[in-house]
Amino acid sequence: MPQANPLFFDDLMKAYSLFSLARNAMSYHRNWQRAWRSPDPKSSYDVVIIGGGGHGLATAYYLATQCGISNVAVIEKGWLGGGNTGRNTTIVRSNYLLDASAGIYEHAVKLWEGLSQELNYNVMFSQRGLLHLAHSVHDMQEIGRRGNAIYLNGIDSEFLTPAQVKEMLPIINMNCRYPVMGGLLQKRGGTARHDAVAWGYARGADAAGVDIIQNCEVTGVRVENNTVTGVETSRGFIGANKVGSVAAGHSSVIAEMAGFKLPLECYPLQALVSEPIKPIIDCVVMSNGIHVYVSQSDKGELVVGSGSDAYNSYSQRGSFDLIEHTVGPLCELFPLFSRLRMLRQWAGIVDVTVDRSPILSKTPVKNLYFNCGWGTGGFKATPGSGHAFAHSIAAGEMNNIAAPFSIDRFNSGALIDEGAAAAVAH
Amino acid sequence: MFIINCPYCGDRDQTEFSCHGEAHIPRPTETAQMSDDAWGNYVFFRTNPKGYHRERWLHTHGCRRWFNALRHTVTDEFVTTYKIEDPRPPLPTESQTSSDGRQS
Amino acid sequence: MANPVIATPLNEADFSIDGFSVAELDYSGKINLRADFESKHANQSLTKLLGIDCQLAPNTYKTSGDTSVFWLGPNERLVYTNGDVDAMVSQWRNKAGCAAVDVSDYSSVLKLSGPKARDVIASGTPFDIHPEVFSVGDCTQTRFGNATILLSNHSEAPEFQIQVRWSFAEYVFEYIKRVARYV
Amino acid sequence: MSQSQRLPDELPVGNSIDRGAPLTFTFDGRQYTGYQGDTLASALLANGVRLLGRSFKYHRPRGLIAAGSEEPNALVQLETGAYTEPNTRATSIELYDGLVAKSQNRWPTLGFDVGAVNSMVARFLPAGFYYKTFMWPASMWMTYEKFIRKAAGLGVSPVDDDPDVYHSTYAHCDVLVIGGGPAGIAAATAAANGSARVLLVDENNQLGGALLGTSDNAASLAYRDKALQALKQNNNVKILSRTTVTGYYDYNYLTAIEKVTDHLGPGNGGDAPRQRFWKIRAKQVVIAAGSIERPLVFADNDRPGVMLANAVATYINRYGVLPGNDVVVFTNNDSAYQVALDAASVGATVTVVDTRKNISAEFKASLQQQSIRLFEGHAISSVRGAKGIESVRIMGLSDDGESLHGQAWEIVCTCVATSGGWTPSCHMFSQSGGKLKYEESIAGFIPDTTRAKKSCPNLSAGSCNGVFTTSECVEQGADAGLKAAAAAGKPATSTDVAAFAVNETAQGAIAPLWLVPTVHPVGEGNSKHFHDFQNDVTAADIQLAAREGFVSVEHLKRYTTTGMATDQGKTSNLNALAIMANIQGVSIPEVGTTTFRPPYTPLTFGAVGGQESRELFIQERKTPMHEWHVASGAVFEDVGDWKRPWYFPQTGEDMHAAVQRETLAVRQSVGMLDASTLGKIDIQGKDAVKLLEMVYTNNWQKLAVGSCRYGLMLNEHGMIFDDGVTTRLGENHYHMTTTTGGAARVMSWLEEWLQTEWPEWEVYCTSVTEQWAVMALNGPNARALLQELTDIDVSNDSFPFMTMREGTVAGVPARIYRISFTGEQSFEINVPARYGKHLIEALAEAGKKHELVPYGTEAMHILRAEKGFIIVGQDTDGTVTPHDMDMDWIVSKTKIEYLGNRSQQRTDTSRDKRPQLIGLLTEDPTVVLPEGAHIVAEVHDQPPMPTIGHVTSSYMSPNAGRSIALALLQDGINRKGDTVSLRLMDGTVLQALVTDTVFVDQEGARVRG
Ligand SMILES: Cc1cc2nc3c(=O)[nH]c(=O)nc-3n(C[C@H](O)[C@H](O)[C@H](O)COP(=O)(O)OP(=O)(O)OC[C@H]3O[C@@H](n4cnc5c(N)ncnc54)[C@H](O)[C@@H]3O)c2cc1C
Ligand SMILES: NC(=O)c1ccc[n+]([C@@H]2O[C@H](COP(=O)([O-])OP(=O)(O)OC[C@H]3O[C@@H](n4cnc5c(N)ncnc54)[C@H](O)[C@@H]3O)[C@@H](O)[C@H]2O)c1
Ligand SMILES: Cc1cc2nc3c(=O)[nH]c(=O)nc-3n(C[C@H](O)[C@H](O)[C@H](O)COP(=O)(O)O)c2cc1C
Ligand SMILES: [Zn+2]
Repeated sequence: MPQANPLFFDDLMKAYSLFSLARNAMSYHRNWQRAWRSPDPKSSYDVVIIGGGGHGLATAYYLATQCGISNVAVIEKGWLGGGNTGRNTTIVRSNYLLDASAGIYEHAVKLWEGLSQELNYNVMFSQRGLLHLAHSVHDMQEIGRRGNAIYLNGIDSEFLTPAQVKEMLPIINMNCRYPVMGGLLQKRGGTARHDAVAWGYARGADAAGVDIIQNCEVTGVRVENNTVTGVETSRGFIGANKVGSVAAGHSSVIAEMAGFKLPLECYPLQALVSEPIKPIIDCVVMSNGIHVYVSQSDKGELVVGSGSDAYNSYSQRGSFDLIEHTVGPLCELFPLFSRLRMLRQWAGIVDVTVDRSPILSKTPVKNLYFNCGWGTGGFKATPGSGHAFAHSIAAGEMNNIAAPFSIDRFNSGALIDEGAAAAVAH
Repeated sequence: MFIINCPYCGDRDQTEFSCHGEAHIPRPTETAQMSDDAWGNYVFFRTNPKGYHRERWLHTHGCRRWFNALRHTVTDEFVTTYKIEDPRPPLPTESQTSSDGRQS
Repeated sequence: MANPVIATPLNEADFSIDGFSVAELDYSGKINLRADFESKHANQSLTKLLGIDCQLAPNTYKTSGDTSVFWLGPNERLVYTNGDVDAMVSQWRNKAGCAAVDVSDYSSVLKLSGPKARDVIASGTPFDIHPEVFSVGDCTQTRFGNATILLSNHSEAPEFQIQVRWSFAEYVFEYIKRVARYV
Repeated sequence: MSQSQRLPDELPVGNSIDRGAPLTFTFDGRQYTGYQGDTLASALLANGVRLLGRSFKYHRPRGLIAAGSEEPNALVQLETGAYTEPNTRATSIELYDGLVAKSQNRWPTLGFDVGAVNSMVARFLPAGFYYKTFMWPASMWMTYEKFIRKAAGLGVSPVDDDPDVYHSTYAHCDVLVIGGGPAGIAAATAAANGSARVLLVDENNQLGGALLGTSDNAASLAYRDKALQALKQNNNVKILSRTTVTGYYDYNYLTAIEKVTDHLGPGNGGDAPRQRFWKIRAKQVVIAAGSIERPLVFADNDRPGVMLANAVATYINRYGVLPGNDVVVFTNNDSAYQVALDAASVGATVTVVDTRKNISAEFKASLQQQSIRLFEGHAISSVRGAKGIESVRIMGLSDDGESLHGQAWEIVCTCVATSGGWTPSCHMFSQSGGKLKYEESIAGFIPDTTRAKKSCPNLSAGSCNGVFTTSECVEQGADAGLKAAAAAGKPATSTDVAAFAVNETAQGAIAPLWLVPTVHPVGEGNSKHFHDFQNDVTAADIQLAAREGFVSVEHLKRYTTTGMATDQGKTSNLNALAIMANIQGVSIPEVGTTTFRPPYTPLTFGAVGGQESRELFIQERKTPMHEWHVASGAVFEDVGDWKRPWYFPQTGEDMHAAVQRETLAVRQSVGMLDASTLGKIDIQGKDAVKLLEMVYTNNWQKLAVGSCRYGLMLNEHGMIFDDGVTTRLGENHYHMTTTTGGAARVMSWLEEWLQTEWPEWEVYCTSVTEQWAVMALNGPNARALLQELTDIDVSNDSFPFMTMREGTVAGVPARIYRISFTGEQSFEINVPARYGKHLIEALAEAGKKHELVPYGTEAMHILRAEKGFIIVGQDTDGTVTPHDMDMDWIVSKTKIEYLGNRSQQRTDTSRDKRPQLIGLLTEDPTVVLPEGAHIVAEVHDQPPMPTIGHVTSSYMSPNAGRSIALALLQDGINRKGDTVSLRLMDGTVLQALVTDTVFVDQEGARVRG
């Protein structure tokens, strides 16, 4: 692996390394550069990306570094990474059932595997393993089917017996309300540092010439002759040859500006962390039967989540019963956590499609592309989604990884129904 | 945690209810004549507004009646609830909206 | 053949602790009634049949003799009776626009009494049972833990009844026993 | 060990401790004594223990900063074994006899901690350093990470299950008062003057709030006692102490945690729960949560002995402990003057260093009286001492506060009491959705009541609202109490609230000084200016964040982790914002605050779960026959919440043997299955058949009374979502059955359509799932057995397949449905649930001579698979249509509208070659395909291999005499007769023949026989 990507970081002092850290320490860190500039928007760009979350920033990064389009702006209404990218439980995996899903999520995991080096930014991608628990005959059938499908798609996948589950997770209560009957392990799955992903892509995109414009809200999409010509923003009109909307929880709002509806709705999705403790759980554990998932961050908090609230909301807060129904299961599966304490709870706005698969698609408006619908589980896809979307925008056609995720599937019936078929989110 | 006013039972805790999504989407009658797009639109596409939303709720642990509600999706505040057969209440005017139009 | 033994979900279990007791009531007949109770016709026939006016204020019940009628919804009532359920059901069902279903076995009915009863109930239900808002003669369907219950207030003593479907009866009973020790 | 810092009994201090009740406790293996009423913190301080922990990142020695729940430093590992509890604030632990605590995050000992090398290389570890390194070689990250993880974290998790129990409960009130200080007591008193139901909550073990820590407070405490006495006598009032309001959610739903028995020590709570979790619904809330003092951010301000000024006063006055004999009070406002006087009055040598000039003559005089030295316009420039403060150096401060000048004075001290002003506790107001405004005069944010959320009506009163004298606090509290009661519809007529008399100096005119300069520019030299103690965040980190563009307050927080520790920045947030504002040259409100989120203080997981743990976690639903199954040795399967008999092993049998035996017996003699869990819905009304026509795919108009019909339900996507048999009981009366898992879903589906789409139809649906206990008798001997017990003629002629009869069975009323899920002669006997136990006992008894065998769900699954009957949710997955299931026969060709109809015609749904249900017979009849195994288009050595289908059901079928399977295969219906390959994960390749889905009794004779 190269020390730093010479494409952007010509100056060795700008590149991050042990060396630059040591050098900068000598000057009391006075010489570090801004991670990204804060430019004023130009009057127009080749491509405008709406939304400075991980997916939007990754899209811009790959447009600039791989597609030869660096005259790009990312327009973010708040602070970059402040959407779901900054509030998710950071689970990364590619063990999806259906071929189209496996295609895009595995594409992402392969990119994750070299991402810190590619970006010259440590995103702390930790392939500590991800374990799905099976608590019923039905769960066993589900992991049986999915485990095989994943394996045959060339993705790592292992079944664990109850004894192997216990060995991997000695603290688990095998005899919980729905006893653990087995597990499905993806060793290459794990977690990554959410903020670092946004910041790393932002820094990389910026170095490649992308303008990242924060605190600038898109308030309108200008369409002429059914073709997009730019976006109205809180800082004025910004022209664009092509526009990519990567606004996650706000996708319907952007779609409405462009005059159409999307096959998705927004819900609050909550998560919580415990106080930090010394390492106690070394893999990511997901249980659909007991309804909780948990991992431990490098800082030591248990990062815990469960299902989403079931009403439309843009409020970034959910209702407390969800927390009760997350903490209860946590203690059922890991009774020893009962004396630990919850430190903070929060919520994001997730954009959920009926089939629980994302949308990467052309739209009724020419040159306006949408990347959304990642719902409760798109963090893991960040690099793959950005990569596929960038190449598709550049080509003007969805590439073969993105193509199955078109909006048209909701009319033709060609759903990619991970929700119905596998019922596993995140 | 909302308090929801069941039009039959009065104010109740949110956990007695379940939400069933956007209201006032009548099932088309002559479905055979519909295009795939029109049908798909009925089944899957939703307004999902950032603002006032008319939606269906069920008093699950109570009288088991469905009813409609008008709620703001940013403040999460209910403007009103109404029986299925009642006409749609108008949207509140600007001055009546909550002071908290906070951005998310 | 042995005489058929009537079983209730909890075999009429009971439990007492200082300041609180709970017991499952004996089997009794129950009928779920559906009608447009606003309509005079429907209401009159029912009143004749039961001897109670079924036009109840929402979330209240009435008792007369050994028959009680509970409001469950605008067009739904629940009758407790010691009469001939089969006969009543078939008689009622034949009235146009009405439905009657024998639900005698659907649920278990628990009686809770003693000064701690309110705190026990408050441990599982988000519904406010303060006498000021839930008085004798009131009933409501609500949630107790994970169970849907029909809760009714029978005496200022206090005394409450909880009706819960058969398969949740053990859960609710154990729940009550557990919290009775904590309140 | 003597309590060297405990003040003598003669002094009028120590109002909270009982010197007559000494307690012994252990910290880091050493025994100490304290008194009843102490906190662990006050007791340690009394014993002269100043070093209590090590910081998160640099492992710097740390001591107490505060006396309340805002404490960032003094976290200990409380107790051992199953009772151990990490990260517990010493300031919130009430001392009990035998308490055992240990310091955390140090190795091998607190005094000598190897991790402290981090402090030496601190320069290389600025904010976010880990993002910049540990990247090479890429393969090493997982190794680096191990070390990083080990170094991080604080205390250790218990490894045993929690021996304690918890209780959670709901509460309702008209007025909830958060905080039991002067403002809160006044609010509660005022609100309770009418008929309002009032709940007064305070996290302390006694009410009084800040008054408890003030000197000369006997009069105010007496007044407090009187007020509380009155409140306690009021039946409408409930007072909860040791209870922290942790969260404020929509519509005035608040959560609180009560420490019920924690203060008694582990295992001493008897039957009482350890903690109680309150879920409160309040009509109105009065927030009287007080305020929190801020430290001044000066060089090496984290040395043990540097404390908040009011904490010093609290230790002296409340606990009778003098934190240090030589005290330097370092302040930028008036409130610390009283602390100086308090310390001096109990014998400390005190020096006051005020950053301001022109101190009033009055103050000067009172200091002089106690021989307290005063340095005006001065600041601490550096400190000496490592594991405890030994002296401070002070210098003159420039008027702009940016630099130091003049002579340096070295002042020996063991305690620095610092006050940077007071931060109103706006957590609750913010959590409720309210917005804050910056108030220059107090240099802090206060609630902007004009921007409160409508659905969360509340009022703030007292010092959380920015007023700092007791009389104003009481006044505001009383006013808020009255207003809240009125708003809740229970107006109080008058208040009976008199002001407390206390000895106090309010904050006065504050001269904000957010960052105390040193001789070096901040961030250079070796000293560190901490604002977030627990997460080790310094002013230099903020400078770096600003330099690198992390200027948004949210980026600042995340990049430096300021405010993210277990104290959530209670003492640090404002300092951090202000430092950032200064760097950027903007105002503090322009920087803004981060989001306040619950919980206010960390919340025990076990308490949130409350009693709904273990057996009460999720109900185990049981049928009326459950006891019989248990007595008969059943092994149970969880199906949804239900416990269903899976199989009934006889002595020596494993699962396979039992299941094979049961499966055979059903086709050879007779078996009985408890089918009570199937969903059952009674449907009545003149439009009932219209409903059936809409929800099922087939026709229902012509079904005769007394007859049964199978139906499939689709959702509007056109996909199968449930199935079952519906019987016509009367003219307008039907009995519908659903799958066990689908019962609630189907009921709700019917009701939703009826109530919202077809309200004019006269149809009533009633769930009768539990009304009926159901035994399915299956097998050639079923009829003979049943005939013995029933008065119904069960001969084939008078009771044909797919009909229903009413009569008695075993002397009890019954409905018998002649329907079958096994393809055998079958009768499903429904009796009122009260007779379920009776029925199964009668059947078992009478069944002996008919070789009756009870069977469970596993045998049932095999039996139905032998007949190719699908299980919704196993052979279907929400993506299959009736056509995919090869069930075109059940889809009406004549009906125009039914739910899901239109979706069938969509291009993808109507295309051919979709996965379709077929049978599979392995080449080797003894090999049972694993469920979930995939059929591949081509076999390769290694994946990827394109797949064309998968096995949905697979069993060893004793009746077919071989293994059988059902599978979904692309274009399967056209591929019968083909051989396909299945590739397993262990490399095995199996061949199987694609067949029809019926493996036994193709003609279907048995079921009608
Ligand atoms: C609690 C929680 C837990 C989760 N857990 C996981 C998990 O474990 N694993 C996983 O893979 N996924 C998880 N997810 C999902 C994941 O977080 C998201 O799918 C993913 O982060 C989406 O990234 P994004 O870049 O598309 O969206 P975001 O990060 O939300 O970015 C969208 C951006 O668009 C901006 N924007 C919106 N409207 C406008 C406008 N009009 N003008 C300008 N900008 C605008 C927003 O401010 C935002 O910054 C979780 C989500 C939540 C909420
Ligand atoms: N000298 C000064 O400048 C100065 C500054 C501030 C306050 N004060 C004094 O402090 C007192 C303030 O009175 P007050 O009543 O406003 O506040 P207080 O601090 O006396 O009481 C607040 C109480 O609320 C409790 N509390 C806070 N958050 C809570 C929560 N989430 N759940 C449960 N309890 C919670 C605290 O433990 C405390 O007991 C006055 O006497 C005032 O003079 C003085
Ligand atoms: C993986 C992960 C770990 C987190 N760890 C902490 C933590 O240790 N301390 C903390 O205060 N917040 C933590 N948070 C929560 C954030 O403080 C914050 O609540 C979240 O990013 C949502 O933003 P908001 O609360 O500002 O809306 C964490 C968030 C995530 C996604
Ligand atoms: Zn209701």
